[in-house]
Amino acid sequence: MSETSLAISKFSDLANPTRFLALASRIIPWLAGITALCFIIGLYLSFSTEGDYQQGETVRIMYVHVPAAWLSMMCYTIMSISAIGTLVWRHPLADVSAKAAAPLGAAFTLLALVTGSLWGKPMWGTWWVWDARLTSVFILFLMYLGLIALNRAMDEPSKAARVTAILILVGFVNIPIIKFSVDWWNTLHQSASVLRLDGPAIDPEFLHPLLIMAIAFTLLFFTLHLMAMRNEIWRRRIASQRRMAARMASREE
Amino acid sequence: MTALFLRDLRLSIRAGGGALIGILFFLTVVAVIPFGVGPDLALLSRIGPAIVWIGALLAALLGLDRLFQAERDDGSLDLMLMQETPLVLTVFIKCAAHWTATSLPLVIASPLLGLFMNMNETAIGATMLTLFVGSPAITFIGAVGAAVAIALPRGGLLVSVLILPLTIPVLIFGVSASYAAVVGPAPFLPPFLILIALTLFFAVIGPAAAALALRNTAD
Amino acid sequence: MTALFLRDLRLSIRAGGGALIGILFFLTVVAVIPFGVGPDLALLSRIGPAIVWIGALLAALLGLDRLFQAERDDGSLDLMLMQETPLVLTVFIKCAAHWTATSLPLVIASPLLGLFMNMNETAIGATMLTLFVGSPAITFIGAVGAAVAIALPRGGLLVSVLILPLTIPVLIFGVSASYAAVVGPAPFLPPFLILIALTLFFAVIGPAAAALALRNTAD
Amino acid sequence: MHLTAENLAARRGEDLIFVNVSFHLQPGEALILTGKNGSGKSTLLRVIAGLLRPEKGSVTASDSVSAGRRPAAEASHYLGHRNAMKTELTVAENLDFWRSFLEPRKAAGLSTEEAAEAVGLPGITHLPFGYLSAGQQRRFAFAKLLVAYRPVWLLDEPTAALDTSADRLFTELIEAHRRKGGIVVAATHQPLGLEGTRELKMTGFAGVDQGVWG
Amino acid sequence: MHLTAENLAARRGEDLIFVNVSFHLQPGEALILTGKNGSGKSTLLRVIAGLLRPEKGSVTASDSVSAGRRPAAEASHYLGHRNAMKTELTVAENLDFWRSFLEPRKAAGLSTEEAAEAVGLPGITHLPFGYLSAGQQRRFAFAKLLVAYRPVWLLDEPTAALDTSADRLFTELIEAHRRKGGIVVAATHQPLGLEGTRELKMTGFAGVDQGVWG
Amino acid sequence: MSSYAFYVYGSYGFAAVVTIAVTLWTWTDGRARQKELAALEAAGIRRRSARPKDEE
Ligand code: HEM
Ligand SMILES: Nc1ncnc2c1ncn2[C@@H]1O[C@H](COP(=O)(O)OP(=O)(O)OP(=O)(O)O)[C@@H](O)[C@H]1O
Ligand SMILES: Nc1ncnc2c1ncn2[C@@H]1O[C@H](COP(=O)(O)OP(=O)(O)OP(=O)(O)O)[C@@H](O)[C@H]1O
Ligand SMILES: [Mg+2]
Ligand SMILES: [Mg+2]
Repeated sequence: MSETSLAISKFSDLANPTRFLALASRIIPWLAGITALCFIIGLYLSFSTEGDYQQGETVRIMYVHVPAAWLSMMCYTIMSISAIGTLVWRHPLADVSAKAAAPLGAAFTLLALVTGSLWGKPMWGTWWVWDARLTSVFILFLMYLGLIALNRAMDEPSKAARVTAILILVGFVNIPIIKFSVDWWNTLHQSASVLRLDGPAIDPEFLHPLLIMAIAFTLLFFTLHLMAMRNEIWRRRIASQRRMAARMASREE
Repeated sequence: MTALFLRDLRLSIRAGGGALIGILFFLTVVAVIPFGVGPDLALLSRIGPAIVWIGALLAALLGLDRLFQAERDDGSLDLMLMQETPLVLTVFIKCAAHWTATSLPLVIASPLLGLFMNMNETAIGATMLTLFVGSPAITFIGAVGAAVAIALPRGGLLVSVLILPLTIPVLIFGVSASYAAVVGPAPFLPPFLILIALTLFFAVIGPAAAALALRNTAD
Repeated sequence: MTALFLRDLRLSIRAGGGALIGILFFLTVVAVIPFGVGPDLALLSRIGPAIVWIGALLAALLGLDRLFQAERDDGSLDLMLMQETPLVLTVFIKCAAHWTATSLPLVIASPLLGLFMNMNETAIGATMLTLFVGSPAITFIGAVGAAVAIALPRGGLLVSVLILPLTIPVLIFGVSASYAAVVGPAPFLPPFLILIALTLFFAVIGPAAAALALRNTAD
Repeated sequence: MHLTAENLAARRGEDLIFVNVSFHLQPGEALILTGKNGSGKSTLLRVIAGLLRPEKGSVTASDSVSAGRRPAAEASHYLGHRNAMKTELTVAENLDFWRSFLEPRKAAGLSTEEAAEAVGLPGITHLPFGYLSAGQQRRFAFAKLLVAYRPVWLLDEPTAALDTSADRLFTELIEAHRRKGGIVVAATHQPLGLEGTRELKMTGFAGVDQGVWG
Repeated sequence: MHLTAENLAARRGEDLIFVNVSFHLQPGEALILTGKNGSGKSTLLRVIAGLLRPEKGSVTASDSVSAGRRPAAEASHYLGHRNAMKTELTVAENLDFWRSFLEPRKAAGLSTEEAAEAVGLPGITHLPFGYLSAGQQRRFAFAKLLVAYRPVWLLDEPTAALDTSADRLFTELIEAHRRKGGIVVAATHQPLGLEGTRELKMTGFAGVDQGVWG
Repeated sequence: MSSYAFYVYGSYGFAAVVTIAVTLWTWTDGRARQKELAALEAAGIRRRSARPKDEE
């Protein structure tokens, strides 16, 4: 008992909110800078490379669509890891991380959905089909919204975080479904050609801009996530100080 | 009375997001359907109006049974029964608030679902219109059930036997009006007018019956 | 533990009428679809298993959100949380009772619906079997939502939103197993085995997550 | 305000709980119902409040002895075992709702903050009702009687779950109400410390009534 | 049975309700919690019952001073503000359920009819629980403690809604439990009339804790 | 580019809108929080750890 509590206190020492804030304010400008740089290179590459002989110019949509789709899944994974942090170590920063990631995840999922639709119209001739990949991403989007709503519905932050964490973890079953839906059901959608065990099966001509854009989007995600976490910590600090002030005022009367 | 309307609305919204949740729920239901029937767009657009109506029915039923039960459990119902304001009016307002909080968002969201189900503009418009006109009837019918449920402590069975069959005509005329608007050959107006008549009928009968049941429950 | 099972069963039979609501809702769904699809019998029998599955899924949602809420409201949940018996077991038993009271009747009623939908004997048998095997998974998933619901002022829709997506795999394999049995060419066994696996998986995960949620929402 | 009960009899399930209960209360009078558990105190209060149909007899309220009579329910506040407040809403929202529901014309009631102060809990009306302790909840349930004016108060064990200071507070509020000409009917197990009250001792079970079947 | 609380602190919402509560109860001892409304009595009971996670500290029960300790919850009966009985079921069904749920091995508890007799209400166990008066409901909620044996009783205002004869009855039941070596922790506003009890006065609000965010 | 320009630019445009919106939202939220903190600071409410030692 005493040993675990010691470990927890050390762990939380390493990452207590105040330290986190100091660290974040040092990292964020650098991260933002690198993100911008990556976007410039990535955008340049994605418009200067050749079109595909089959898909023509529309292949350029890939450079936004695929990173957004990857991020929508990665974001959920990060939320799940945070959820474990909340439930197992009861670490307050994990609460904050999961809460801050949800809107970002929703945004990237929306991006994947819309760019996918925009790609689908010229390629498949329709904006939307109810195939397994597309629907499971749509479900992911709904789950993000549901989790945001759930977290908002409770006004005690730590309880809200714990309850939401449980559903985040249970909902994680959706991620493998998205990832492997193309293998399990034959669908219109492409099967994996970059993230596969036997190495990417894609022309380097497309791979390079794709990878750079993926890196750019990932960095953007981390920048925004850090900023949102910082905002959330501030928000809680403000709430706690307001309460303090109210108590002190009522004491002095 | 506005106070009651606002309170009930606020209570449903407190669940977090309120109207948005209703829409989200509806979206989820509709997103689940293709997994069952398969991705065949032609089929989907054909069963579209029926699915939208069933979704609306489900959304209205979820939570409807607690309409008066919650008031009874915390004692508020006692105070409502004691008032000079006619009980029918109170029931009517509660129904209106329930409809506004759960069914109205669905009506508003239904075009979006129509798009997902690959319905064309006419079908979407017709479904939205019939839903708007017909869904209050479901709430009013449900209110009778909710009132009877608290009148008979063990009346759960009776409620469902009474209520769900009554909603079937509403559903049938709603769905067939939507179809009439799209595929013909049957005209749109007759079922639509019947739907309106049903709603008006239940708007009178529902609260009156519910009020009667509530008066007789009190114990 | 049998005591808990029997009590819950008795409660739903006495007060809830849960089973009947479910069956009637189920019937309503099945009654309305033909209006959407039209009198095309071949089509009806084709989408039959899917409709039966979707109906069962939606019917299971009705009343599921009160699974723990009712226990919380009268204080019984407190006593259950204090016991030495693992909470997971308590949750499991409650799920089992709920399934017996609400989903089992649906399973039993499903052949009737199959007849309505003009399905042949194999299809009916396959649907009933998959429903029997798969529907517990829905209850177990729903239990997680019900446990989370007690932290919310009003559970209702939000819970369903969070729960429905998780039931999709169950729906997919349930429906595809039913189809496989009828039309082929895909074999029946693989999806059926996956369905069993899903039920077993959620029978472990669901009560565990629900117990975790109950422990964390107590106040 | 006069409250008159004539020949009341009430039934719970199949048993008659009381028969031949009559009383007449003048302005400022208080009637205390006592008796064992299950003796019919709550039943009588619910009959007066119009929530239970009496087996026989009637309860009426009138502005003066000669004036027109109307059902007592409409002139009464009823504070039952349950608090009639929503746990999801804040105290202020609850009280505001009851004020406008009970008294659409906004007449003689206190404001929410004043009522909260009167029951000794100022400054926490912004909390959700469900966050309060049992005694605090009971106090705010009582505050409901203050936000809208009704001449007759029907109180069912008003002081359950209250601490001693709140007991005194309630007694004073009730006395103030009586001084303004209000009538109080209260069921209680503990002496409320009111002055000059009348007492009605309920005895429970007044016989199985054979009814029409006998 | 020994009940030990060490350095308990608990939080409700964001406020600390109490800090540094420690006590050690020997077999047969009773601890009475007193204090104003909202001072934290129910909160402390719920912490002991394991229903609220303490902010700091722990509560344990052990068979003797040296024996292995276990969470107090498992050795305890908890009688809260709510009765934990289903109104749709009869009293007998309710009690039977709790007997077999709380004590699967059917050991030291009374039978349903004996328990009903002990709380002074024999012969009405066939009625649905919802048909009883407030005080009768409370008595049967108490009967739950008798149908299954637990050494520690945690009682939150056990005598709310009870008449005086039932008050005495409860006092005797509690005393009998103590004589058999049981421990009682009770929150109450009215003196329970127990002998040789210890008292813990709750004061409420032990400060806003800035927590990790400050 | 020709006929597909709409889809390509549409997706890039939408991506730009979404990312910029999210970034702006996060940033303005942060600014608002910082302002509130400053206001609290100005009102004399300070964090325990930020308080000078002699005050304790
Ligand atoms: C709304 C519609 C769409 C959605 C929701 C969607 C979703 C996704 C997701 C989640 C991934 C990541 C998969 C993984 O990492 O394994 C992905 C990758 C991909 N998508 Fe889409 N997609 C959509 C439409 C399209 C369309 C129309 C095309 C092109 C015809 C397309 C082409 C691709 C390609 C090439 C990949 C990369 C696969 C890889 O290399 O691993 N997608 N999409
Ligand atoms: N769920 C909750 N969330 C937040 N605060 C709460 C909650 N429940 C109680 N509180 C607060 O905690 C404090 C202590 O409440 P508690 O119920 O322990 O008081 P108590 O001593 O039992 O009072 P009473 O005599 O009225 O029963 C109160 O000020 C109350 O407002
Ligand atoms: N809903 C009901 N159906 C049938 N009988 C009932 C019902 N409610 C109460 N009773 C019976 O009516 C009798 C009177 O109950 P009542 O609630 O009036 O008692 P009371 O005097 O208020 O008791 P207490 O002091 O316990 O509150 C009791 O014997 C009870 O069993
Ligand atoms: Mg009573
Ligand atoms: Mg208390």
